[in-house]
Amino acid sequence: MIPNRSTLASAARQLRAVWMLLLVGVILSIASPVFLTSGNLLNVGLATAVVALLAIGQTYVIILAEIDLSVGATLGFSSVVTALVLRDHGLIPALAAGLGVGAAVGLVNGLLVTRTRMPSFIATLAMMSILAGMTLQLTSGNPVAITDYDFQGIGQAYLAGIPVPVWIMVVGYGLFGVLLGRTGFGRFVYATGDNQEAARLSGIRTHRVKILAFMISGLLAALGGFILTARLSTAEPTAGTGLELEAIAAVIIGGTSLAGGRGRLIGTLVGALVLGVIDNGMNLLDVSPFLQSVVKGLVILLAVFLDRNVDMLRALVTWRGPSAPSGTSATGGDLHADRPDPVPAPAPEAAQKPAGVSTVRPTP
Amino acid sequence: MIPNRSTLASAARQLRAVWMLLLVGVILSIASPVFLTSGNLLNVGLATAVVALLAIGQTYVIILAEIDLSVGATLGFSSVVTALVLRDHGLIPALAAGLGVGAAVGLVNGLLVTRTRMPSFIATLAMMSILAGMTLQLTSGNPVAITDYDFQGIGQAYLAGIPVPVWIMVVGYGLFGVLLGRTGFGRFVYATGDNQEAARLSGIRTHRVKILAFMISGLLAALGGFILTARLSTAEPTAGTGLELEAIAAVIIGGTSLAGGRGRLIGTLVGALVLGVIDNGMNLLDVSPFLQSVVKGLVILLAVFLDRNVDMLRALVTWRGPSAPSGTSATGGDLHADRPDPVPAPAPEAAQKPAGVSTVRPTP
Amino acid sequence: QNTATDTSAGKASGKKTATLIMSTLNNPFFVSVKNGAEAEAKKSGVQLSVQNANNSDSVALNLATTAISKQVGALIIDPVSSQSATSSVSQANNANTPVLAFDRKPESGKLASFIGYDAIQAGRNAADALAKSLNEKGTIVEIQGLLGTNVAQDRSKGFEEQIAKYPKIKTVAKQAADFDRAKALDVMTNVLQAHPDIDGVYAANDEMAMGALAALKSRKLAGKVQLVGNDGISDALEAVAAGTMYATNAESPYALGQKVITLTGNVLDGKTVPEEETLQGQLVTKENVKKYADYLVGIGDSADVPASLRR
Amino acid sequence: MRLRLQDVRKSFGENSVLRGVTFEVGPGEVVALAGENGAGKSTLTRVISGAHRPDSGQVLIDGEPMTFKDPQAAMARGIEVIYQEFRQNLFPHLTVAENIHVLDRERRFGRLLVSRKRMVRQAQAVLAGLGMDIDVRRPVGSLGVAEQQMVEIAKATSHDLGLLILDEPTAALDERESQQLFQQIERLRAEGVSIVYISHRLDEIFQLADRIVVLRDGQVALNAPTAETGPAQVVAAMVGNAVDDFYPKERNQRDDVVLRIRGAAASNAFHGIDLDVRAGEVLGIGGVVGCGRSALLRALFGLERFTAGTVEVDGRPVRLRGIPDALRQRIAYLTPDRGAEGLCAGLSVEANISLATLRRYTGRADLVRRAKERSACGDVMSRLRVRAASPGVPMSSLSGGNQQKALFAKWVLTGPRVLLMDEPTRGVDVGAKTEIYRIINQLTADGVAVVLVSSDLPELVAMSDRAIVMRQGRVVAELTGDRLDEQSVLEHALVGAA
Ligand SMILES: Nc1ncnc2c1ncn2[C@@H]1O[C@H](COP(=O)(O)OP(=O)(O)OP(=O)(O)O)[C@@H](O)[C@H]1O
Ligand SMILES: Nc1ncnc2c1ncn2[C@@H]1O[C@H](COP(=O)(O)OP(=O)(O)OP(=O)(O)O)[C@@H](O)[C@H]1O
Ligand SMILES: [Mg+2]
Ligand SMILES: [Mg+2]
Repeated sequence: MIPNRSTLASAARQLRAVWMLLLVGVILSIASPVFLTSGNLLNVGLATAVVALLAIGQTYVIILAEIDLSVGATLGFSSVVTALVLRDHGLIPALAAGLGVGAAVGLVNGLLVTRTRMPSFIATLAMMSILAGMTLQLTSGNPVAITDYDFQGIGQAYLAGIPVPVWIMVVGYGLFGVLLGRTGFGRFVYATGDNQEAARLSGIRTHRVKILAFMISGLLAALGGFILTARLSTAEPTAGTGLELEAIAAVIIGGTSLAGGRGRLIGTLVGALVLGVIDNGMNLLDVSPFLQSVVKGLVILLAVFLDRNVDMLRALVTWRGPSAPSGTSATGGDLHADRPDPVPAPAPEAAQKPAGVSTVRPTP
Repeated sequence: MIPNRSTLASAARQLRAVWMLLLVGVILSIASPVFLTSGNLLNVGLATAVVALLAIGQTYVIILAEIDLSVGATLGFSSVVTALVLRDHGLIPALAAGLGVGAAVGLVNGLLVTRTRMPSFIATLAMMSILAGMTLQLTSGNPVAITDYDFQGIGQAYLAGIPVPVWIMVVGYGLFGVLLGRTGFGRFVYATGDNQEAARLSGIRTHRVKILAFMISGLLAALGGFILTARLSTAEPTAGTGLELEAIAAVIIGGTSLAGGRGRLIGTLVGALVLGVIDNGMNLLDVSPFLQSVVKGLVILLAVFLDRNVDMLRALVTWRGPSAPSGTSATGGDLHADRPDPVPAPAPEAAQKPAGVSTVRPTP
Repeated sequence: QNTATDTSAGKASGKKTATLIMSTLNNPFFVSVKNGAEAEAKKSGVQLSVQNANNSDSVALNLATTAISKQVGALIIDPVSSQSATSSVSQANNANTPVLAFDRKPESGKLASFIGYDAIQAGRNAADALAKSLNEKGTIVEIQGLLGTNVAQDRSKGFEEQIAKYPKIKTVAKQAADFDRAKALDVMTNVLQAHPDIDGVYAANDEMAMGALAALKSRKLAGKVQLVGNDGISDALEAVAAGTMYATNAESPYALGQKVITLTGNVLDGKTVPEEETLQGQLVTKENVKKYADYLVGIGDSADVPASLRR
Repeated sequence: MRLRLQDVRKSFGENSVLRGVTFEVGPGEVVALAGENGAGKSTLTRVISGAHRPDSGQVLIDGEPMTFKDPQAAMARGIEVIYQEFRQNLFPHLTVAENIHVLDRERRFGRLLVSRKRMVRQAQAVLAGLGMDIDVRRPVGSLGVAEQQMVEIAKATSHDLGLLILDEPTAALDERESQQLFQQIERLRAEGVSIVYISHRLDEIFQLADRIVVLRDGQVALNAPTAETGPAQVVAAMVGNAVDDFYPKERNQRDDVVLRIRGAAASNAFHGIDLDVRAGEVLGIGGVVGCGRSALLRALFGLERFTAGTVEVDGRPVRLRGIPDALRQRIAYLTPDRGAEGLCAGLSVEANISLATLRRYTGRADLVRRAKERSACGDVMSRLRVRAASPGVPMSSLSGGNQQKALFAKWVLTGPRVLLMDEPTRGVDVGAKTEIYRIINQLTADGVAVVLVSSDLPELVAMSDRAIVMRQGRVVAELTGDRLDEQSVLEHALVGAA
């Protein structure tokens, strides 16, 4: 689905997060009889939908070697705007306003990052603070109730036995997966994230690509806000707080590199599901609430660690295996001059180790 | 003081955050008669001390092109450990335990980042989650009261009319400023952050440098915890939450680049003071609490924007100035091949603008 | 049916299970609720699972959904906000899972029972107490909780409505400190700089009151400036006893937790329970602090009583 | 296509890089552009491609003034550029096919979605045309440097072209691939494509170009048909005065063996290497891309593992498990990849030079004794003629040649016994090259054993006392004296290779 990997390697990469998901899944289905029931799995989907949607935009942004810390606050802000417009003007204007706000926030983020060359970390962090304040100001800190039946349906209705938010998530991943993996725009996203200067010299309008990616992130935050608001039947001014970190974690667990240029949307979905399944499983197993964040942290570490290790294994296989054309490849360090986090070359790592078995054996 | 800048350019760089501080300071001293009183300035110092200490370690880590999101949680965890040991075993063991915990957390972060090559963003994010859970688990969520008079002095006593936390902050900045700017270790930090591979090939044990930097970060989080705990006379399990973002903001406002290799500790101090002064000013002026986060976000944006703009100006001055060797320098893009965020080369920026005045004038 | 003391029977029937979803556990008040609930659950043989929504409406909803599909005997919610809790309640209603709520009442839905302290009333009580301590005149500072949360909004609302009834009392500053002790310390320190001669402080919870107290202490104003808080946490009781704090509107979280589980036990046993029970906070001042402490010890909550008041 | 530059000027701040450049390239003409480092060649390239806007002057295409706003507009007109730091123009994580078709110009007229199959097929066809056989589905980052360069060339030549600019394309190529590239250039020339060819290698220039243009300080110093000029004239135009000795090689060889390697092997990079390098000797290593010579150097510096064999330094067996081990044996290594492995671009020149020896200048409490550091750096900088405004300016402000000399200085300061050099003059202009050769002479005079890997055959032959040739990980020849010439190195390197 994504063009930047040879099929075998790409399968391996894709599988990694899936393995983690399967591992957690198998453990949970043994530990709890409820886990594998269809009802519970739908719960996981429902609980994951909002973070998963945020993580779509975040994937685009992170492949571009940027980050968007404002998505949680954007969600909160656009939710409140949606609810206020819904109350006074009806459904369609409300949806338009919500999406408009999301896109506008993304546009501002994108302009800040491209035009003023602020690091996106700080630009979107400041934006998060600004939006949180504006949300409170707009509502005086009070939630805005949602009574519109149709709107509630976005969060609460079922279609063919499956909750609408899950449908939205699936469609979102399908659509944006195709956009990222199959279209010219998607290609530009990878190229710009991989090597912005080269992309520019190849004629890609890299600023525009970045701005669009931030707008996608804002739009999907707004969409996530619809779902959350509809599920809760109320727009809470503090909704979304902290969700940016969940979304980023999902993206990274899904195998996307913070250094940019690499990643797949399907991985992000699996990453979001890993997080959702952990939460669900700990609740099912009644893990002490204090320990839950410990377990979650450990699972994240494990997931990313495995990801890196499979990388190493894969690298070894690629270097040694018969599939690699001999005499053509060189060390990772040589080739990724523009990348702080190259495909691993095992040797330099090993060389750094303070103590090691001598590899220069005396000749017999 | 720092080797990687010509003195003039470095003065300019240093001044930038200072300008921002002066700007905010002047506005506030006009708006509030209280602002410039010595008592109030000491309050600012007192309120800034903890974030400023966290920001020291963060500066080291960020110059190394890494990030430490766990400092807030480390502060909370080590505070609680300190308080528990203090209750049962007295002052010295408590201080030792607190610092030990901080250093140990830093060690684990450092090992995760160097040995498993996880991105520090996700490794320290997971660590944050783990530590938050452990803190709650350790205390069952209850604060631990501090009755030790000597320990309280760390936060509440005065020395020569100046609060002890302010002294600690000043001494901390002096000591770690010298370590970063004047010692071999400091030089290694800059070199490793600038180009890890080049540093490694020059014989620098870059992994060790990184691990030490994370340990410094952990140690200073513990020290910040002492101050916070002593000021409140209690160790709160949730103390420190969110402080990591404040500390990172201080570092970036202070002119340190997230891309690594560049930055000064004095800038970080000024950055922390900018944040402290904003908070203080908004309290003095009784700004609506809803709007405070909006104002703070805007000031952060402004500070970083100015920083970048002075950068552009400085770039122009440097290229034009007689101090620049003519015909010898090359483009930023060429030279920062290993850096996603190079010293700005103005020209490509301009070329990217979609519409602009044509600079290709027809010949007369 | 008489399984109130027979744990195993209750478990086997699958009926005496309950899930308690706390809005947060990052706060001693709620930790104490949990402690009270767990203690009572052990006593009454309810198999209780406690979850933490971490102040997030969506997490709370997800937790409720999971609990309902686990088919717990009863769902107990401590809503993150009264509005957002309605979804959880209606889900439980649809699944015929009895649902109890406490502390904040969900706006709609069918509850087996609700108990709680009245947050608006808490604000009012505190206003009255502060007014009384100031002889109904003077300048005061209000320190608000985490903006956008229900309690912060309600307590602030109650306080402001009530304090307005005292025309000679003037609020000179209103700042938020997020229910956080450290933040309250810095905010209060700053506010004192601008207004060094205030007469009273209202903090929306005792955590912030303790932060404010630390700021007052460093200006040697402790005991001179009247301080009123909410909740009645251990540190606050100690401060009240020491005379550095005027009063706290104590709402024993431990008792709340116990009460909730008692009701839950009754619901699980099929007994009828009151539809709504509003607990009143108790204004604790120097006069009655010892009595209140004794009461807490009496219900098994010595953890919330400072050592100095324990006997 | 006819390209005409009319009084093109461009400055960056006060630094005027192009100061009125005028020349013309006719259809089917190959114009070589030469000049010292920093003369403005690459800047000119960027002006033509639309990546930079000239301050004044015009770029005329077929007589029509062009006002390209960005590279895309130039590409639409059939202007393609292979930039100097070519790897900066590739996307290491994208596949070869995607790199070649990153813009996929046909897409916008056809379907919305990209057709991967078609893309792969086209890419294969393009590469086959270049005589290359690589799996186009591999990420470019996994290819060798030379293959990457060929991909870059394929990317540029896969469309209808009017003008092709190549900025030092052979810096990363070996002889064989260079010849392949030259064939392509001949083909394009025959098709009427105009070509601007930038190189520091005079032999290439004379082999390829119809006309030679020399840039000096942003102005045209020479513009003459190849037939009417000679290397001496070109060099004189470049540096402003005549250079009589490109390769001032001095013989300093002594008898004592400093580095002795026996039966060395490293996984599948090289095997059974036996080598002796004497004090004061320059041992050259020739071979084609992937022959294992770089890997050998890296292994000797502890960057890669030996899987068999012994290494002795000054007669003592040593274990090289990491860089610290190598440094302890006073082995120095000048990396071929200056940007990625050599420079700390943001640090001062001084800090870069003292980086490997910093411990000598630190005193109590690890404090750096700046005066001591400065005098040591000053010494070596003047010895090696590193030109910088001051030792405190950032490394990034130096020209490429001076950066390279500064990296030399870093290793000279360590007082090496063995100096391993991989492509020490890549991308360095003639003047700086000569200075680098003088540095090598200075070192051998001090008894340092030098191992020189270079793809620049004239350099390899002229600077080595003795050369070995490697092929597929083995030493296939040792050449000394009269037998050491370009022809024999080439033959041994290529014979038997695919
Ligand atoms: N760590 C490694 N593991 C496995 N194979 C390797 C490793 N390093 C290098 N090789 C292989 O060894 C061979 C020799 O590579 P080397 O870089 O030494 O070539 P080279 O002749 O110096 O080429 P160039 O002139 O391009 O630098 C290549 O086929 C390469 O793929
Ligand atoms: N974007 C830029 N900003 C400022 N100065 C620049 C920029 N690009 C190039 N320069 C300066 O222009 C001059 C010419 O550089 P250019 O890269 O054109 O040289 P060159 O002739 O290609 O040299 P080389 O042979 O080393 O590639 C140098 O002094 C360089 O520092
Ligand atoms: Mg050039
Ligand atoms: Mg090589």
